[in-house]
Amino acid sequence: ACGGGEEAAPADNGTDSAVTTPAESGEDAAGETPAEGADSESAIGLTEATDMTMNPPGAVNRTDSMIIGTVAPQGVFNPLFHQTAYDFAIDDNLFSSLIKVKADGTYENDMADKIDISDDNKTYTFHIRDDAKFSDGTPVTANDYLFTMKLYMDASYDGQSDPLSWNVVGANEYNKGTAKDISGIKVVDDKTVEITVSDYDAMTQVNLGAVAPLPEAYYGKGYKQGDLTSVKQLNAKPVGSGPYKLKSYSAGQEVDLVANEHYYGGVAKIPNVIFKVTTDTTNMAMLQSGETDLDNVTVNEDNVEELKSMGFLDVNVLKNNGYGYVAMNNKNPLFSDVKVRQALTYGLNRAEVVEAAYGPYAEVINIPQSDVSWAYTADKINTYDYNPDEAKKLLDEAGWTVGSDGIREKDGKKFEINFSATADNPVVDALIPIMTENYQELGIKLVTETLDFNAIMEKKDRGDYDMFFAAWGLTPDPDTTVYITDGAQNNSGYSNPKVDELYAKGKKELDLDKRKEIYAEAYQQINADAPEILMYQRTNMLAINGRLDGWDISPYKEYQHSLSQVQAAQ
Amino acid sequence: MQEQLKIVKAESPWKIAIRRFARNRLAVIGLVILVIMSLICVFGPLFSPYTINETDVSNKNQAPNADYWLGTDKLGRDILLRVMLAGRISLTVGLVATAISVAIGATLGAVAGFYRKYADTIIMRIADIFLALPTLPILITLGAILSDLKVEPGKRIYFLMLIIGLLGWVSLARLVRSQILTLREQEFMQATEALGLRDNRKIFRHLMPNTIPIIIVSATLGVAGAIITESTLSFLGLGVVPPTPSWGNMITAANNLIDFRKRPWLWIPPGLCILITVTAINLIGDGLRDALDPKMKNR
Amino acid sequence: MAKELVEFRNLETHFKTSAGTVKAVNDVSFSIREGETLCVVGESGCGKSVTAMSLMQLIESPPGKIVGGEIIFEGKDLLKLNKKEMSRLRGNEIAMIFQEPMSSLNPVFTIGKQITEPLLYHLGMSQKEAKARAIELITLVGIPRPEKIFDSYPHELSGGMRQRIMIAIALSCNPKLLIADEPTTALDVTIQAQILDLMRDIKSKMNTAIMMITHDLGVVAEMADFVVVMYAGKVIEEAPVLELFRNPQHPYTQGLLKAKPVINQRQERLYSIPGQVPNPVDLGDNCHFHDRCEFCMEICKAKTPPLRTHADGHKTACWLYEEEGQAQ
Amino acid sequence: MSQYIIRRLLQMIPTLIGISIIVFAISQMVPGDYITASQNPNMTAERADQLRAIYGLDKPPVQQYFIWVKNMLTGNLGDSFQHKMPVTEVINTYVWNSFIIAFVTMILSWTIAAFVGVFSAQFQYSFFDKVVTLLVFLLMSLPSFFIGLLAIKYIALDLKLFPTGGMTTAGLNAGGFAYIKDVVEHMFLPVVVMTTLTVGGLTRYFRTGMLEVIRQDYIRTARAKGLQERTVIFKHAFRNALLPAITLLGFELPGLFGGAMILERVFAWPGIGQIYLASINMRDYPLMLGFTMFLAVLTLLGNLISDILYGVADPRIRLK
Amino acid sequence: MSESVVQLDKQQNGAGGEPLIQVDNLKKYFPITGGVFQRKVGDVKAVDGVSFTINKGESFGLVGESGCGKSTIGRTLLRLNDKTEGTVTFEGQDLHELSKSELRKMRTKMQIVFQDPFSSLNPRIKVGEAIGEALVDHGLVSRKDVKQRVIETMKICGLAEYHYDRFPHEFSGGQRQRIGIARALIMNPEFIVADEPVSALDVSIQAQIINLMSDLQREKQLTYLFISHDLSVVEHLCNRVGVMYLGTMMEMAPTEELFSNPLHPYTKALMSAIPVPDPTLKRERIVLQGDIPSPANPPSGCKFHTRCPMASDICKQQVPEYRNMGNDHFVACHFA
Ligand SMILES: Nc1ncnc2c1ncn2[C@@H]1O[C@H](COP(=O)(O)OP(=O)(O)OP(=O)(O)O)[C@@H](O)[C@H]1O
Ligand SMILES: Nc1ncnc2c1ncn2[C@@H]1O[C@H](COP(=O)(O)OP(=O)(O)OP(=O)(O)O)[C@@H](O)[C@H]1O
Ligand SMILES: [Mg+2]
Ligand SMILES: [Mg+2]
Repeated sequence: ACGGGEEAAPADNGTDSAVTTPAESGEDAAGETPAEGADSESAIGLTEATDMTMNPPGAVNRTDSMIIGTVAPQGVFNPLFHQTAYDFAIDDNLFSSLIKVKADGTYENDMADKIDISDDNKTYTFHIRDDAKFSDGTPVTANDYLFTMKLYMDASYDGQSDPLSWNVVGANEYNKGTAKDISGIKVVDDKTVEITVSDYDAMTQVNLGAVAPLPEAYYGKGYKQGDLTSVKQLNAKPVGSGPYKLKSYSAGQEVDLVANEHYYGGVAKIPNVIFKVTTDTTNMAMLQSGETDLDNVTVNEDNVEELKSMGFLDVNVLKNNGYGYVAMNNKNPLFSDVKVRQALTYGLNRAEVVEAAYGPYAEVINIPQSDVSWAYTADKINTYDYNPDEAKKLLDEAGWTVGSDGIREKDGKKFEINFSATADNPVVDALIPIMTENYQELGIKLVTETLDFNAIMEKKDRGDYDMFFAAWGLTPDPDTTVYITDGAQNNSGYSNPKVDELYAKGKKELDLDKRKEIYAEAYQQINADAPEILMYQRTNMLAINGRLDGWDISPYKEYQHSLSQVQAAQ
Repeated sequence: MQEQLKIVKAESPWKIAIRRFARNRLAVIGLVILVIMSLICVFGPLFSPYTINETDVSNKNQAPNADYWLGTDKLGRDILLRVMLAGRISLTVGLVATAISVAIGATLGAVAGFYRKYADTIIMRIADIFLALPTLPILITLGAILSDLKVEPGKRIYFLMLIIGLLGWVSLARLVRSQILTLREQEFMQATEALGLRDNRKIFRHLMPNTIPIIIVSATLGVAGAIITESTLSFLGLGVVPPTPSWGNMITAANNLIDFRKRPWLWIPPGLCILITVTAINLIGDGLRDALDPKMKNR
Repeated sequence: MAKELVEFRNLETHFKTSAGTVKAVNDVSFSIREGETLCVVGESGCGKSVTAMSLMQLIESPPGKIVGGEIIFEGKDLLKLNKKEMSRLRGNEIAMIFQEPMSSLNPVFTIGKQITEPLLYHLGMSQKEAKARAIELITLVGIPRPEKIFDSYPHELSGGMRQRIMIAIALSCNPKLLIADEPTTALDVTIQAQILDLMRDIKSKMNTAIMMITHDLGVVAEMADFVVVMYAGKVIEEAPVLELFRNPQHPYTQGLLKAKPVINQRQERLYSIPGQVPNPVDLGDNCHFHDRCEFCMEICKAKTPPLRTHADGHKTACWLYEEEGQAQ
Repeated sequence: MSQYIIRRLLQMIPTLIGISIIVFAISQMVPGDYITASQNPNMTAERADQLRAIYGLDKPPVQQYFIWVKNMLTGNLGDSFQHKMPVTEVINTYVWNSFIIAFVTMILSWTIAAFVGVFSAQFQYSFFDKVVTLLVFLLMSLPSFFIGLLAIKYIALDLKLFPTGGMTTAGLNAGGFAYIKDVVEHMFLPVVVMTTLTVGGLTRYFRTGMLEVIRQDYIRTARAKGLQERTVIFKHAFRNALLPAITLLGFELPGLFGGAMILERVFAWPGIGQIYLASINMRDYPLMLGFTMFLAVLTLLGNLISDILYGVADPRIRLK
Repeated sequence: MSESVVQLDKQQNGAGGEPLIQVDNLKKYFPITGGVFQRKVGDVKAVDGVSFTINKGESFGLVGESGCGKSTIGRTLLRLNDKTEGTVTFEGQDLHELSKSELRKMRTKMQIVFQDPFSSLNPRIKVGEAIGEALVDHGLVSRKDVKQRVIETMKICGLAEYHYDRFPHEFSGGQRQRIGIARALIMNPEFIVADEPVSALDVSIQAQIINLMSDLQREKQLTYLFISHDLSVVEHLCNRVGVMYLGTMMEMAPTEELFSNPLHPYTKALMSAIPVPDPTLKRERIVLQGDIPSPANPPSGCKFHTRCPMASDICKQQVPEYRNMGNDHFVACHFA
């Protein structure tokens, strides 16, 4: 979990789970809110443009193109290697894969028109559409898929994915160089490929299907097993099968795309798309002047109001796919007692922190899942509303008694917590003073510090911390290693065999309804154990010029997935 | 008056400088401003009805009014109180850090310029290294180390001052050195050699006073720089910890166009405080320079 | 008699110091005629340089200030000229050789550059002409290897060489008035003689007037047409050179002439005027020389003696030659 | 002199070795590495180890250091982890964008500072001097991004005189003069802001330098030559006041190529500053170390140049 | 104030006997540089093989053409410059071999009065301090007594107490020169290099200073190297005089001997050029012909031959031997 901003960390080609974020500056600045904060429901969602006459002429006249404001891409235009969400958004339009995400977080077929899964769930046969072509006009073949998988399995592959974890048969041998081919991938014919895995889970189909085939004829020219240099050299000159192709790229400035006339999904309605680099200081101004048609803007009441007042913008406030939390080191004797953890959750006025930091644009959460996910549940979930009395009671029960100086102590040890957080973050700004005060009331001394994000993460990895604040990004699938014993992302040392069991089961289960139940139970367990103090789920804001229609946007399906369907009014 | 020599009490050059300084109206004004600012920052909060951890979201972002003279911030905290508390930090950091870098920079620069050869080579190469080192990674590392050593956050401010001081000496050292390089070739330095004066007297009494003007400029710029640098360092665990305010982080908190436009009370007070401090220090500096400048007697 | 070129009328130049006002030049009047060499002599610190600097209007202000009087140059009061008019005169019509040659040359420019500057500026010469002329000037003042010196920096020259460079600069534009503040102190006698010849030469060819400040009575004797003796900011005696040497009237002048060691007349001790120059701050209204004067009278302590003509062209400010003094 | 230069160039070798060791050591001590910093979700420990092996991060630090140095000597700074391309290419892509504004800024700010500083000195304590002083301090009292915001608000948004950010107009397919014009327009704001920020301090240095000089005897001589006040001040006095300026000029060399981290971000200028910052935050060591060494070399050269220039500006200085 | 100087018995200021300073074949070349990289293109041979001895209690006069290297000798003698070649022995010790701290101790014994009084004063240090600081720095006088000492010395040198707190730029040229003299005298040195110490002084003060110098010499066995252009002063003060031309010693003799019987043509020319303070008297002057040669490229043979009225072929080819003509009269001329 985490990484340079939730936006900055791309979910691994559509799969996988959570991303911890140094809830960083991208999301900062709290809003001015009416004290009631009651209208939170109305704050989230789409507000349509009210007065298209105010649309600046620059934007109105731009009928055959749209300009998208973005944080600077790094120019890695290859789905194997891209690192940032901004490259990712562009690559999504340059390359297409066998399946794609839907607005509700589930997947549908894209370049594959059929997927066969064997009964043991270990063999997957993808049937590639007949009309699937690369932008140079050559057809996409099963061989290209195989070639792409070889690149993934190559020993020098250093991209974001962990292809060996897909358990493709023969992948390890290829990786080690002991085999020239991946035995588990069989090219049945030009358009059919069959993949065998040694072990499966709910994500296997997504992992394999989200691969975007690269044309072997183009990328394979200089490739030798064990050395991807020649492939990387083509990062700036991509050839893919997406709705657009790259026209030009000038680093740090803009990326120009032009419609791919060979796109199997139909030629994009707006032929030119320009990704233009903006920053949080300039993005609103550029939307206003019509220099951009679409941009992400930090959510807060000032900004929302400002954008709405422009009249010609559709303002989408979408739930962010992630949540903020205060981690407690469960291995630390201070927090090993569940009563203490619960007490600390009860004893913190989370609502006030969230209100101060985000106003109506974030909500307190009690399970580690987005409320728009299919896996979400509110059933039998304790909301831990602020209750200092309850907290004190729990602490007393846990044996922490108030000492002469007002600080609780147990076995001669004072209750003192070292708390680390990243700075320049609206939540931290509000959290630290409120938390200090709240815990003081409980008789707990909080020692706070602000640190570089990586420094906190290193403390986390060493287990040398009491408490820190961070955020997780979520992927569409609820599977995660955050709460399983010794999970890759289990920061806190939390361990509950029941939870382990449930996650293992959920991962293997392919039936959605059954999975729902499994995860609901897991969330109830976690909720009761309070391994961390869950804080909030915030929102993102996307402002789009009202002249553009045809979007299909949700927290799971980002704007870039519907670019080719969008059309300009008139 | 022939016989009896009047024994005039020897007045040290500093005393004379102070006397002249006192006659420099602007310099005195600068000093008075600085003292008043410090007093307000030290004692002002004692009279404030609010406390530092007190947040009151229902009162957030209020414009200056009878209850909150300078308005409130986005957590509903009293800006006036925060500005005063911030002053304690920022003034100390600005002054101490600058004092450190000036002391190191001026001394090393003078020594390098005076001795040249090995001393120059060694000091200037160290300076080169200091200049060439990337500060950010170092600061991140130091922040992490302090955190690992569990240095109390309140005490990190001392490290902070030291660090800002240590990072700032190089340019002054080179500036001073360049001046010393010409000064040392002048005949009055041959005269000191002929008199067999000790090196430290040559350096500190003869050469340094001639570099005072540049030191003063550097110091004035340094104070402002240190105050603002502090705010960036707290991000790395080196500076102050929120909710403790500093002028720098109060301004940085208002880093968007809307705050800038709609809520000037968030940034004008701390900005103004820095401005006043810097101006006061410059007035003092100018006064000091004039006091030490033989040709500026009667201004 | 030739026309008056410069006339100082009641010039007063003061310096403000922490101790008080130094009246460095205190009511000084005298004049220089065209083509005449006027020597100013006097006690060190009596205001000779300041008088000259006042004429050039190069008194550093603050702390110095010309507080009164007029300096008439060719009928115009220099003190009333604006900056531009004054700078057109300087270097061109009035040139000055400063007393301290080392600090008066800009350390970062080559000698050549500093000599050619006025040539380029006032005479509108081309770079090449100016260089040729500069080299000529350097040779003229008796410095060897003029081409090399042209490219040298001041610190590479000996004291005497720098002084000669200053002389070369001053002579470069053939000024109407040359102010020479101790121009030959750092020069050996052969070169001094050469320079003095040079000055005399220019004087006769161009009818240049020279105001020469010097301590060397030999030089005075050789060069001067007219001598002004100053003491503590005031002119105390002025006379044609022969008259002055033959018949010095003021006791100070007499003392000066006595103090000079003369070659081949070795004495055990040199004569020196006893006592000290008075503190220039808040000088009283009296004869400033009174406490060193062997003829001091009551009136000397009480009243300033007027500068009055006693013989042909010979003025003295001393009560000894006044009726009031005689009376005592 | 040439001997001095050669010796100084030779001295650069140990200095650079020292810098490389320290910088490398720091990179080892900074918490986290590229693997942890990129925070790949669900990265297994095995995958992390694989990546570390690919990047050579698993080797002992000393060995890593020597590999790095060895490559560097052959002109190979390695591949950027983030950009997946050679570091030299990354630098080359962005550094010129930074250079162009830094260069224009330098020219502007030095010219302005020289004039303003000189006039402030000449008319010390005049109204002009006081206004300039106050203005300089005003600019010093606000962080740079703030000045940037101010410029965007008033010049770009309200007056609409210049574009708010970026380096070119999106989708502009112009070449030649139109392109240059477009870039110049986009440059305007960042250059103005950077100039206002640098000009203040410089002005102070020029002012003090001049104050020292204008009372010297040789200035009197220059006046006595009848030179115009302008010549006296700008030629005779100025040259003598140059030493601090030369020192500062030496610092400008790395500055020209170093990029301005904060302002590039504010103005969405595609410069190296942001890229460098990101390389630090992402622990992209090849890029971070490579660029640091690049700047280090420039720093050393800059200081060497200023040391040489001292002697040119003031012939009395003898460096040994 | 001159009364305060004690007059001792009028012992002839003769050579005391034992040598205090021995200069042997001293050379000092300054590099001439050219081009952008300031490469060395030659040497200015400012001092080119000069030898002489100064005895304790003696004053040795050094005269010669301006730029002939007198000040350079003075400075190199005191190791304010590095030498190029030769040795300088002071009280039996080679000054150029001393360590820094030894040299520093030695400094109290030898002082210099600089030719240019203004530039040898630090503009930011008040003259009172400038005069007294070395006393304090060497621990010769306690900090609180120093002011009194300084004021005494200033008075002896014709400065007044009120000058104590002034800065150098507030003085007239002559006053500055006196500051320089006071600064040297206050140290009570054994040896003083006086580089044109009285050139900027009016004759009365000049007389006062010279009297003071000879009094001190008698009183304290002070030794002087007296560099001056004013031959009458040299004649008055010095026991022996050396005449230099273009970096070399041309003639050296006891004062009376030299002035009554100058042997070298250059010396004769010098003598004839002395201006006489009598406007009625016009003396016959030996005018030196020819260009003044450059110390970077001195003429062959006798350096003076280009301007010598008596020069013949031998002078162009052969360097004249520096010979003792009896009476301690040394001269380097083929025709002496
Ligand atoms: N800047 C100044 N501030 C204060 N006093 C000054 C200043 N400049 C000169 N004086 C005083 O003015 C008086 C006259 O000085 P001036 O230089 O004219 O003397 P002078 O006659 O040229 O003497 P000398 O022959 O020694 O050069 C001196 O007493 C000197 O101390
Ligand atoms: N730093 C230097 N660099 C180059 N040449 C120098 C330097 N100092 C002195 N010289 C040269 O050395 C020669 C002797 O200089 P020096 O100052 O000893 O002469 P001097 O005999 O004292 O003359 P003066 O009587 O004019 O003072 C001169 O030709 C001068 O140009
Ligand atoms: Mg004078
Ligand atoms: Mg000399």
